Amino acid sequence: MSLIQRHTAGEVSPANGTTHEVETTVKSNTPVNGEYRLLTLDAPQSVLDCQPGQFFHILCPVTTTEQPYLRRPMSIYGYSAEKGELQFLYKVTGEGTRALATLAKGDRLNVLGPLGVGFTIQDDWQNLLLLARGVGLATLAPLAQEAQRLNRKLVAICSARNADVLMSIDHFKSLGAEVITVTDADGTSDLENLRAIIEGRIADQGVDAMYTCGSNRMLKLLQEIGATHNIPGEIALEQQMACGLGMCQCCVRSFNREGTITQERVCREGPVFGIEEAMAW
Amino acid sequence: MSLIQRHTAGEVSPANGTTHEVETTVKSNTPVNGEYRLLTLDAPQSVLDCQPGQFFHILCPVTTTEQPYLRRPMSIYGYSAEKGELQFLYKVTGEGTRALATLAKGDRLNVLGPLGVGFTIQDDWQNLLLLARGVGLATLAPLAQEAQRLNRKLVAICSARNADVLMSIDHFKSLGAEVITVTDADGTSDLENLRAIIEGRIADQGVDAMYTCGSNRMLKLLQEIGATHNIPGEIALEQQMACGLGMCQCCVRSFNREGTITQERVCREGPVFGIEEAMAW
Amino acid sequence: MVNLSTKIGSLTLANPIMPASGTFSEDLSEVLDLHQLGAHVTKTITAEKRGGNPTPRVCEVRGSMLNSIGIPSKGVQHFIDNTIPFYNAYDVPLVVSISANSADEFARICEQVSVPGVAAIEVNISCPNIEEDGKAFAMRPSTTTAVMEKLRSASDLPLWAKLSPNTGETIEVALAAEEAGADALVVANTLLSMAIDIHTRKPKLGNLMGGLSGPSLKPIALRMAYQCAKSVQIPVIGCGGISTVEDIVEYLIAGATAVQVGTATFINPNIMVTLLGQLETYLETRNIANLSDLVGSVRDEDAADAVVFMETAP
Amino acid sequence: MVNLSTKIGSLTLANPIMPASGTFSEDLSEVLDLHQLGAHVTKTITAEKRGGNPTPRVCEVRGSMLNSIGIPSKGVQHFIDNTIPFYNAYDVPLVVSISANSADEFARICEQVSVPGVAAIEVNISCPNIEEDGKAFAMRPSTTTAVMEKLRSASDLPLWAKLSPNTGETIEVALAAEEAGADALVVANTLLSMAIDIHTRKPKLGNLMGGLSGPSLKPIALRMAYQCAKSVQIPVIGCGGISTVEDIVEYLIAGATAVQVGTATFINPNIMVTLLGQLETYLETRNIANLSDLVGSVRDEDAADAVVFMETAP
Ligand SMILES: Cc1cc2nc3c(=O)[nH]c(=O)nc-3n(C[C@H](O)[C@H](O)[C@H](O)COP(=O)(O)OP(=O)(O)OC[C@H]3O[C@@H](n4cnc5c(N)ncnc54)[C@H](O)[C@@H]3O)c2cc1C
Ligand SMILES: Cc1cc2nc3c(=O)[nH]c(=O)nc-3n(C[C@H](O)[C@H](O)[C@H](O)COP(=O)(O)OP(=O)(O)OC[C@H]3O[C@@H](n4cnc5c(N)ncnc54)[C@H](O)[C@@H]3O)c2cc1C
Ligand SMILES: Cc1cc2nc3c(=O)[nH]c(=O)nc-3n(C[C@H](O)[C@H](O)[C@H](O)COP(=O)(O)O)c2cc1C
Ligand SMILES: Cc1cc2nc3c(=O)[nH]c(=O)nc-3n(C[C@H](O)[C@H](O)[C@H](O)COP(=O)(O)O)c2cc1C
Ligand code: FES
Ligand code: FES
Repeated sequence: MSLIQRHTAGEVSPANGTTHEVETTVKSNTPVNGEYRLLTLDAPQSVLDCQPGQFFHILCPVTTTEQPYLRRPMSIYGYSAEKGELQFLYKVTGEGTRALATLAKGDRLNVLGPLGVGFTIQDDWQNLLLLARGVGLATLAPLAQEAQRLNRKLVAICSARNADVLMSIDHFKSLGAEVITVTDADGTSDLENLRAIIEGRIADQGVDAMYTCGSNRMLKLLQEIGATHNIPGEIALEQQMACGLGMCQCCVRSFNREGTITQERVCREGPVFGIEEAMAW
Repeated sequence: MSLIQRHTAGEVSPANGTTHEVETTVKSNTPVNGEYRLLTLDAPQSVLDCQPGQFFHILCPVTTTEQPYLRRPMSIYGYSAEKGELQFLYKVTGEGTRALATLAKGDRLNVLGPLGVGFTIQDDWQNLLLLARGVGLATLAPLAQEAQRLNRKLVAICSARNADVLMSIDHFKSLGAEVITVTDADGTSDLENLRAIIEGRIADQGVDAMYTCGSNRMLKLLQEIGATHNIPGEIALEQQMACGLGMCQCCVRSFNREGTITQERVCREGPVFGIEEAMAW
Repeated sequence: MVNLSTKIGSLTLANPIMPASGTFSEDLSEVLDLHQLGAHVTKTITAEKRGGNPTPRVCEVRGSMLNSIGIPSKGVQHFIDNTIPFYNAYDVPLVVSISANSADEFARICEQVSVPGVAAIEVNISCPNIEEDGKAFAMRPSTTTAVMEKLRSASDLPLWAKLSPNTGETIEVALAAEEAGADALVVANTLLSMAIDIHTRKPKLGNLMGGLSGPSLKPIALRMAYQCAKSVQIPVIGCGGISTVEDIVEYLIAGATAVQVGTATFINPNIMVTLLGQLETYLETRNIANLSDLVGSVRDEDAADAVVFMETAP
Repeated sequence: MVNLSTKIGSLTLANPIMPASGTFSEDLSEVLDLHQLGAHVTKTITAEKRGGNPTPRVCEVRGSMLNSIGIPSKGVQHFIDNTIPFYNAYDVPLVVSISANSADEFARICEQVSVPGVAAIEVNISCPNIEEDGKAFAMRPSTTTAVMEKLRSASDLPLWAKLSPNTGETIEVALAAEEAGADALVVANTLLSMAIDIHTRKPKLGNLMGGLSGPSLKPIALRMAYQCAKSVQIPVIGCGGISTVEDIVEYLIAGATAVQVGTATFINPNIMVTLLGQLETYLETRNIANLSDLVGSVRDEDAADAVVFMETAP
């Protein structure tokens, strides 16, 4: 039985008709550490009615050396209708993100969004737990903002290779989240320690819902813990995308829905799915 | 009989092995009028041993809106080994030149050259006449520099739609050339007036050689005058180019060489050819 | 006011711009006003439910993309119950794309989708013919004839045959389709291609190979559209790499009476409507009163007899 | 120190990078040290003198180019007297590309260029066969067999058959060439394409259509190189759209034992030497001792049986 009531393919209407292809202006595009950059855009109101977990599909610039063609999906890291601002936290990996990294204040950037179905925070979920590593922080960060708005308790377990590349700790703290950091360097990021930390939270404060992003290891861990303690959870998934809108059917993943394997589009039925239905890959 | 001794396909060795693909740096790139821009590059010595009439093959930048692929041929407008400087005067027409127009001081630009066979000034040619219109000025301008260096007399007949788009008058004057301007607006640029001006020069001061560029009309005019008065002349021609080096054979034009029609590569045997052998198109 | 309407046989479209099959769905209505399109062309469906190909199903190549989606399909009944009613809310001709692995199956689904609310059927004959050697119907004139004849007897609706750029016999296949009763040709589908991830040494597509679409395909599909327009009497609908109004004008001049826009919609979801506005402006500023004045206006007199021998271009 | 040498049948090349026919000539020695290339491949010549096609002979398309040069040729004697001696000053294998309009003429010129100083003959069978229906020899297995058999008996030198991407029968043609005695396959030539100037409404090429080369061709030619390497035992030389070291590695992984670089040399005349340096660094940093360790190392196990059915990719 599905623990969380989710949209099914038939009744999806993501972004409530608020998806737009718009031109934005770069406010800043600054390195966060050696690998990650934070991009802040001046964006029109039409695209700022966002949900945590939704994403934008970004048309990266073309330069003499970098010529990305398809758009690149990026989770919303921050959004503020008041400030007219949209933020992305991205890792420079290939052609598209290298091109993004060349953007300077005042440059224009075409973005499409907000897209997809974001995270759920049900009314009776008071104690939230999120488990993030690497770029997953970008996806999970707005959940802290929403938790604060809804007056819920949030503990963020942030994992990284070492302390230098731990990101967004202050961001989470400023949004009232409790932060637990674990790193490979300290030997605190292994699965068994994570399990112990989470089990401890469940025993002490209680956990009503768990959120994570990306990794197979974390998915399996939270699936096990969730099944044992009957705690629902959600995961944001990634897949290669072309259209981002649900048209091309390239971004499917398999889900186990009450014993049947179905294929759902990450861009449309997702990117956020129930932890119990997601399948390790 | 060919009036000027020219290279034939077999014995060509243009640029004396001085052709290089080099990175240059933009010094300035300023509008000359509504249509033309002057690009000044900081260029290495290796490519500054130029002849008037030679050209460079330019790798235009790629931007989000302009994505030229092939190089673009551009006549050398100015070159100075002392200043380490190379100049191009170009008309913004299509994708490549629009991309060139985006270059700003400090940007890098890859150029290949110098290429092709330039103009000849034989030892006994004292009185030179050049007839230029539009972008032809870019090609013919360095001839004035060379004439000054060799201490020859040069009259430059500059033609344009109207006085606003007449270019390089001061440039020619500063190089000691006498300048005659004709414009469509004044009704002075028609062929018959040009013929009268040139015939007048021949009668008064004498003309030892005539140079022009590009247009069919001017080619025919100078062919007629040259044949009548037995005055040699040269013309710089254009053709679509891919390699610019003589490899692809795409840039051929037909020439009438002693009664036989031959095809020569504009990039390699040209771009400068004898006026008497060039064929109207 | 220019007249943008265009005729595809018995069908009149308000304008020549429509989506390409597989690059369009109901979902685009979130971004774009679907009323403005010349036609709605649906993703190819098959009779049976199908899962589609393994992921990754797309990858990027220099300035274009490859896909190998594999026609996942909810089956024809789901389509009739859900998709047709959705589009019938719009006053725009609905074109249904179908496919099958054998000529008989193909005819069957053709009959099944010949229902009210469908204006034309696009037959995607670029899929493998499993009764023969696995090559797509559209690879050869003989298999094209065979399948098109069965399709023709299965439906009275206009049939648009979608050709494949993988064939070496474009003109022969086009003539075969016309002869067997196609009402229009859609030129063309994607071109079989490959990309390998040099780090993992695995093919970038789960299915190993996939179809090239986007700007790289344009000069090839344009050549095919031109060859077809010169060879057949039925209308040709140009498709392949269109992303600017100049691209559309080029196809029209080459002889296409309408065009389909595919991959460009992935890059700019609004592009079909943007292009429509630009096309109108283009015609207006050049005092071209009717779109049809542009169609087939290519000035190829000089070179006309070279065409026959230009099977290859060394 | 990595071992960059590669074997094409009986011929060993110092490295796998050579120019593509028609994109290279003596003139490049002005810019580049020709000693550094794995082989020298000359522009296709024909027996008789030929003028070539009308201008414009090239045009640009999005990110690539079309050409229709048309094999202007000074004739075989001029070639033997001038071109062969020029290249013989270099200690680099010379590969001579030839063509003809009939199988017998083809065999004749093949014999004529089988002279000392020539290491291999590349047979450009992508040219029209005027004795048949004007389609290029390489369009069909039957015509490929016919011409290759005649060529085989005309020379003892290694014969490299250059395939065309215009065929719908890549694998069949490759097998026919191998069967008839080809020593290697060069995959591939340019793909028939078109571009129209929308202002003049004239085709952008004097010859109406021409061949696509450059990055747009890469995914197509790579797919063909892969298909050929899987199907034949003789070496495959990859050609089409190579402009980066990653492109070369991709072709090698797909199964090519060497590569030809064409259009990229027009963009960066130094590129072949640049790529050679980058390839060496690539192998070094990955501890790959021999180039041959890369060749054919594609990890296609998962999908291997999909290949057969992937004649098209809808
Ligand atoms: C819903 C969603 C949200 C994402 N949010 C973020 C984010 O907030 N911050 C961040 O740094 N990254 C995020 N990613 C991953 C990001 O999309 C890729 O890192 C990016 O596309 C890489 O592009 P590239 O050109 O730099 O790399 P390349 O490796 O050169 O990309 C080649 C192709 O693969 C695709 N691709 C590569 N990696 C991924 C991936 N992980 N998921 C999907 N497609 C991929 C690219 O889009 C492109 O089409 C997200 C992905 C998805 C699906
Ligand atoms: C030897 C030579 C010297 C030249 N010198 C100058 C100069 O000093 N200043 C100047 O403004 N222009 C000069 N030109 C013309 C210049 O090369 C073209 O204007 C330019 O290539 C146009 O490129 P584009 O992308 O802006 O235009 P587009 O029209 O978009 O170009 C499309 C294609 O056509 C080619 N092309 C277009 N016009 C010409 C042309 N007239 N000759 C050859 N190829 C062309 C381009 O190179 C490109 O490949 C010269 C041309 C040649 C052959
Ligand atoms: C993701 C994707 C899916 C496609 N699916 C189909 C399909 O189901 N049926 C079909 O006939 N063509 C399909 N095509 C091909 C397109 O309809 C079109 O012929 C091709 O993409 C070329 O046009 P373009 O370059 O404008 O995209 C698909 C193309 C893409 C990119
Ligand atoms: C201008 C030009 C001329 C060519 N001439 C020939 C030729 O004479 N013979 C031949 O077999 N291929 C010829 N080709 C094809 C190339 O050898 C090569 O197969 C093709 O360009 C694909 O490689 P590329 O994308 O690296 O250019 C020519 C290509 C170009 C661009
Ligand atoms: S990316 Fe096209 S359906 Fe998801
Ligand atoms: S441009 Fe290649 S030969 Fe002249």
